Amino acid sequence: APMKIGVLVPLTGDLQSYGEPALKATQLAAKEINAAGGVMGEDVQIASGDTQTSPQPGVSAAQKLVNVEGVSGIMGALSSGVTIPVAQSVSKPGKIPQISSASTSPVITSLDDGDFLFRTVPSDAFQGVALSQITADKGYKTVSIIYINNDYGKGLAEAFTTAFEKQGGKVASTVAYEKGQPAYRGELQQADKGDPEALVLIGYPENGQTILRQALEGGYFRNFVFTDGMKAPELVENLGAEYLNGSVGTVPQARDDSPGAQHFSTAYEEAYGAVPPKPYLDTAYDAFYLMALAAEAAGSTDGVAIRDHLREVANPPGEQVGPGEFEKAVKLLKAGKDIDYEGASGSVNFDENGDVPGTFGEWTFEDGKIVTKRIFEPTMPK
Amino acid sequence: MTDILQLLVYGLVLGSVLTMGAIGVSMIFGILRFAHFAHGDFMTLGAYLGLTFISAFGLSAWWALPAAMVGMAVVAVFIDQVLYRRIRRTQPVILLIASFGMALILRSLVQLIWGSDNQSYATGIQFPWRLDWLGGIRLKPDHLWIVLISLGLVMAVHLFLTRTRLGKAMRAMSDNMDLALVSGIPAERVIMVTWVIGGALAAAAGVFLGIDTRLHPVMGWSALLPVFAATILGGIGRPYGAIAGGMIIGVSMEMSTLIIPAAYKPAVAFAIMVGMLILRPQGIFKGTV
Amino acid sequence: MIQIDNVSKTFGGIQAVRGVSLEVAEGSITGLIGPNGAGKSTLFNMVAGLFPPSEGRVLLDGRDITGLPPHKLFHLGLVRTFQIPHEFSRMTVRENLMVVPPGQSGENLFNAWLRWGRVKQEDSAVLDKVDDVLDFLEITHVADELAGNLSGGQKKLLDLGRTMMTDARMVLLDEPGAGVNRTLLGKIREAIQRLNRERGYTFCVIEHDMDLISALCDPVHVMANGELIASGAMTELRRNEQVREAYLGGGMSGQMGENARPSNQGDAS
Amino acid sequence: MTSLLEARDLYGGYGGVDILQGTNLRVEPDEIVVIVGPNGAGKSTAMKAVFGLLRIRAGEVLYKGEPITNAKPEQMVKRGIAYVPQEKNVFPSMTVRENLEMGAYLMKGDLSKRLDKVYTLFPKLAERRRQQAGLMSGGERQMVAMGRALMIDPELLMLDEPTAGLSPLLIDETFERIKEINAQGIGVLMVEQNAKQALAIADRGYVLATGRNRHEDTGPNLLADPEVAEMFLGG
Amino acid sequence: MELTGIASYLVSFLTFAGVYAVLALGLNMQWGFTGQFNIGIAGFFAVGAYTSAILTTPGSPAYLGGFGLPFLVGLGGAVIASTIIGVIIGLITARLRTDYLAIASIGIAEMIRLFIKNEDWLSNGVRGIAGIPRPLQGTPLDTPLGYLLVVVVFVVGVYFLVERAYASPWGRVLRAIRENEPATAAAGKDIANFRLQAFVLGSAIMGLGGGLYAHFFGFLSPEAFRPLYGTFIVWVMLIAGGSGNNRGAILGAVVVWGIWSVTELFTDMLPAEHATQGAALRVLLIGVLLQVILVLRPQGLLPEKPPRLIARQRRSR
Ligand SMILES: Nc1ncnc2c1ncn2[C@@H]1O[C@H](COP(=O)(O)OP(=O)(O)OP(=O)(O)O)[C@@H](O)[C@H]1O
Ligand SMILES: Nc1ncnc2c1ncn2[C@@H]1O[C@H](COP(=O)(O)OP(=O)(O)OP(=O)(O)O)[C@@H](O)[C@H]1O
Ligand SMILES: [Mg+2]
Ligand SMILES: [Mg+2]
Repeated sequence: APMKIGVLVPLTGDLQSYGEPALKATQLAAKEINAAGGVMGEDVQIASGDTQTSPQPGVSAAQKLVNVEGVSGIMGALSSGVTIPVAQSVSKPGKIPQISSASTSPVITSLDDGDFLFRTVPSDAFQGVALSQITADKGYKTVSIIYINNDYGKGLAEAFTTAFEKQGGKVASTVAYEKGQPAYRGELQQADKGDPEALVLIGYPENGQTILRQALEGGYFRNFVFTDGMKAPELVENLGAEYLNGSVGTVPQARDDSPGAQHFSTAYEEAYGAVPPKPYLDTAYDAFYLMALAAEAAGSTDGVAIRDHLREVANPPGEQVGPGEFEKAVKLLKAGKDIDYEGASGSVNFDENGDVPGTFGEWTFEDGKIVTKRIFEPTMPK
Repeated sequence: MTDILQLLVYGLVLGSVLTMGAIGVSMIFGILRFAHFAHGDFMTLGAYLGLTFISAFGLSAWWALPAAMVGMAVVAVFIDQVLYRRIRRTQPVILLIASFGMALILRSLVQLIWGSDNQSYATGIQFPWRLDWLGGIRLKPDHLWIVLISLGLVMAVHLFLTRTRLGKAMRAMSDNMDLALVSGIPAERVIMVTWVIGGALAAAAGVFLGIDTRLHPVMGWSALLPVFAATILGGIGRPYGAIAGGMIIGVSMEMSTLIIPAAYKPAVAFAIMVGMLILRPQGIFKGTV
Repeated sequence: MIQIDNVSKTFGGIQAVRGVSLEVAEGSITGLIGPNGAGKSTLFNMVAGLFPPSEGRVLLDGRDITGLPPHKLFHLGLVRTFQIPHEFSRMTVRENLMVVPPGQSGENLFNAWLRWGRVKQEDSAVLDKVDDVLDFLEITHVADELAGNLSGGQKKLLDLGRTMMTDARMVLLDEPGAGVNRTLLGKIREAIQRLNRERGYTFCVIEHDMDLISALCDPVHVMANGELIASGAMTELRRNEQVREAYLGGGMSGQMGENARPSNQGDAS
Repeated sequence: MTSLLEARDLYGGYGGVDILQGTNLRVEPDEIVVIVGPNGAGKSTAMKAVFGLLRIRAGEVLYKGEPITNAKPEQMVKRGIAYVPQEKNVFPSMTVRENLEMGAYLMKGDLSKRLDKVYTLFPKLAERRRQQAGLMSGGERQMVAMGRALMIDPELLMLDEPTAGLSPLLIDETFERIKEINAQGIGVLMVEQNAKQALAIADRGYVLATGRNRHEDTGPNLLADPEVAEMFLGG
Repeated sequence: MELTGIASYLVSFLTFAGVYAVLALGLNMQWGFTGQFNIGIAGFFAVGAYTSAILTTPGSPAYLGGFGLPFLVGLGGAVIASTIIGVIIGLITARLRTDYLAIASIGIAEMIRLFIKNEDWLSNGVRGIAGIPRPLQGTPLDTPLGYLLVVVVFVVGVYFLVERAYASPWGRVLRAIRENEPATAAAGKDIANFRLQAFVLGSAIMGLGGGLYAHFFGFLSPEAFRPLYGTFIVWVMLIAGGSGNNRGAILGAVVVWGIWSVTELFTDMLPAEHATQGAALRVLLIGVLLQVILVLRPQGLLPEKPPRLIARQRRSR
């Protein structure tokens, strides 16, 4: 039977705007793999499931993918609040490998998942350090944090604070925000206390835009430091380029000069038009690719077999293969050689917890465009 | 002190938005006896209609406002005719659940038509005036307009309800629908007018919210619970109470961050509401008997 | 049995009852009449615990019951009907009556779960009683109807039926006759008399039908404008100028209404 | 001369079985017609059916010779028919005055004349014009209800138990008023349990039982009929 | 035991529906029987789920507990905790009228959710509690089917208790209260007491549902208890199924969750490029189907009918 991979992303609900590009990225991977002859000679198929950004329908959709669609592996989900219950009540008991492309919660590292849960995105613990680094590089000594009150926001805010204080910086105030509020001026007023030079805004554009607008209008802040969640072009469109110039942000990102990253962006552009500067596309692509490679290596679409071969194809040693090189990879595998996938998002080497280390990009707004300034590996300050 | 004044200003802006929603909820509850859960999505749709008028005809947001209000009034009447009218004679809770389904429908329509990303009416930021004579608080022209227009709309509704026969007929219907029929009150027309007002004000709330923040398919749904809180606070079925309710909820939500962690902000509206219900169950102004 | 001691009630600006004192003697059928809005129902509601009086006390068998809630009064043997029928709309007529009997062990959840047999048995006794009441009120044919679907008069009967479901000692009837067919009303009158005679129920009846009042009640109290203006046997009251003016109407005597239309007098009897 | 109102062979009910089983009613101009009968006979149902509040399944209703079967209540009011239901016949949270105004909703122009007329008929209402109707005593509500119906200056007044709960004085008065109203050329169709008094002022009466006409005669004749008296009027 | 794909999907589907059926039965007790308009189901649901999770997970320094206690103890704790919360809220809101109770209850539920979300010491806050054990661990029944059986046992048990309660004189008093409070009081019933009993019992059942949910999912975060999936869907189930009818509540849970899940199969037929629109279309379809049920069967699929008289058949008249 042809291999089927489930793609479990939010297509409705709060995070829907991340679901669509992630789904497209996996479709791109499938297209390329099939053009290269498919997995074990047959076209790999995608079955998509909508998590609605909530655990109950998320788990239900995952059940459907596994039991009705008969998928051999699941790519997803995006938010940790959905990824974890899916792992615990679907993947682990169903013995199906699951690779999340966006769940950055540190909880996942130590989760008892029977080794069926992987991710192609680094834990927030690392991004916090990266964030602190670029903040310090900008010369800010005192900043305030406003973060979205969920595991993502909280994890990053804590990791950042630890790192930034070690670096000699000062966090004037830390404010959690609830999503969906019509106004955030009270929060801003709180954050404004203690003369911060910049605002570290950890959140999503859905409400982040409101916060930005009200921060600017109210004269609370002019300088911002963002995380991956706020890397959204619509901010420029809606707020005006001049106000965002000079603000910086981090994002888990591969070195874009790497052949993998370049291949991905060209191929994506060809298929769907310009790559939206949103995070977690390349990670979704890689997750899908790895799943297919592992099946090819295992010579089977059985979940356990695929899981057992994931590290083999992802990690060194072995000959490096990258995006767009499926045919080559198959040949190598057929020849009994070991391979090491170097993905669009980086080297994607799974450790014993299924985590990947990572590199981060520093991005900034320049004349209404989001541009990547550099790609670096964060180092924890002493 | 300036802090407090500043937050008070913001609270009034938020309060205006909530008031626009709450008057509609209150009137619909008064006449049709159910909590209209699609009202938040009425606000959303109204805001997006405004967006369409802005981009299609190049109107400014303020001119799109009346257009959106008219559009939403039509939509509201349409929805009532195709759906609510058919189940009006059943229990109110059926209508409530139906309105909940309608909320889902509207939200997914907005998403299908306009997509799910953030949008806004105008690019750029409007910087506020600094009022030095008022402790240096900042006041944005948009905010001033929002509050003033809300006031105007509230006055209009007030005059309509107290001065016109149709307005009084609305109260009669909310009291005793059967007897209203028997008295020759054209019930269907009154209901239609209720939806016209409710829909138009919801659109105003949506457009105000859009001007003040951004457009998003769940923008209205998120504001629904505070709107209900405002309705309750003012006393169900009491449109004037809704004004006080809206302002109190708006101001206290904005001010709450002074004393409690911001993460608990949404609870403020509820806490006030629950406290209110326990101490004075009829609302500030006695709700209908 | 009941002693109303200088009771008053004000609603906002309206003084509905002003300093009324009266007594309902054990075993009597006491009437309470008076023009519309005189405060009769208000007085009843205070005795029955629907709301407390603004001033004054109510005693039952010498015990102060002022402000006790209705369910407690019920267990002291005090039951009432409502002027505007209060039926349980989406329950059948039969169920409406089955609710009433006190001390049903099935009203305790644990009995309902664990002692089903006993609950069943009790219910069947209740049912017998219900059937008797239904028969008596001539509404057996609608026993399985939802009470909300009854006609106006049927609802009044049902309300009355509820008071017959219990061993009350003191029954307050608020206009049992309004809207009830006169033939049936005659039977209700007999039932009241029988309950009074045979079971010793005490009644206090508000009613505007003078036929019923004069056939049934002694003594009768008259209220007007929130005050008690007269008390006594009906025959005396008919001669009381104040009562006639306030309530009975100018030329009335004997069978009500007939003097008002002398031309029809012959036909009516 | 055509009858003011004529209902022929009405069949209808509340969904399930027909409550009305071929009911016939007729009101001539200037007539007072009274319907009596046991509780649950279908009297109120017949009134509701005539007034368009209930679907008539078979049969027809004519008003001044024109068919009005199943017309909307609004139409009825416009044609000059006023109806006072048996239960829930006031707007509880509105004041007495507002209740009356609602009665005249379809009337254009100045209401004060009409209001005055009702106030003279029921002085108590003038006194209480600002009170909420829901807080009034049972009898007071009946007055409000009647007053509301009279606000349109009807040609046909349909009353469902107008004297239920009224004091004897007011019952007399009410019947007096009804006679007065009738004397002004308004036809009256009413359901009454105060059968003796009602039939006494009636031109004609119907006895209804289980949805069918059982007797029809002049008021005095029905009163005199021993069977009717025994079965329906309380002896 | 091996199950084919469809069968195991069905197993999981039914487990879901079963958990929701428990919630719907709890709501039926409050709304269907007594007329208490509780739209704060999510609050009791969450309290039950978290209590059971804290009691049964292995110890953690991050949050209160866990105590590593057995499954049944966890469920017992869930019931007790939600009972306690039910008593408190029931007493606070005792005097409130229907519509007011509704709004107060949703407010309280949101406050509970925010509390769970922000008080890390208790619930691990936004990070949630992971690794909640399934029952029957170490037995051959530690499978999805095994858990379905556990859920079914509880649904049947709750159904039995609730149905008995409904048919008993106790249930009769509740329905009387629903219809007319003053008259019920005049009939000697302590309405406040009965109302409280019904509210608390309903809350306890919801707490039980929460416990079953926690052990089914293995992971809890405050996100699961937002109003849409914590409260409204349960209302939709009860109303569509037939409020006042316990079988209706169960049927409603199955049908509505069915609609929620099965619509996905339809939109899957759209080409993959349109997946996003497909998802929105699906929500649209859910909304429309819901309206169709309401318009065609406003009393629900199984309308309330007065319970059969529990006593012997009355003599024929
Ligand atoms: N809740 C209330 N609020 C304000 N006024 C009230 C209230 N209840 C009764 N009243 C007023 O108190 C007065 C007495 O009312 P009550 O119902 O006791 O009269 P009644 O003697 O029973 O008259 P009827 O024979 O017409 O039933 C009336 O004028 C009524 O309007
Ligand atoms: N809304 C309703 N739904 C179903 N059945 C009803 C409804 N209203 C009345 N009925 C039934 O119709 C029959 C006739 O009722 P109707 O109200 O016409 O009686 P009525 O003659 O006016 O009696 P009464 O003198 O007691 O007012 C009764 O048996 C009653 O149960
Ligand atoms: Mg009275
Ligand atoms: Mg009748």
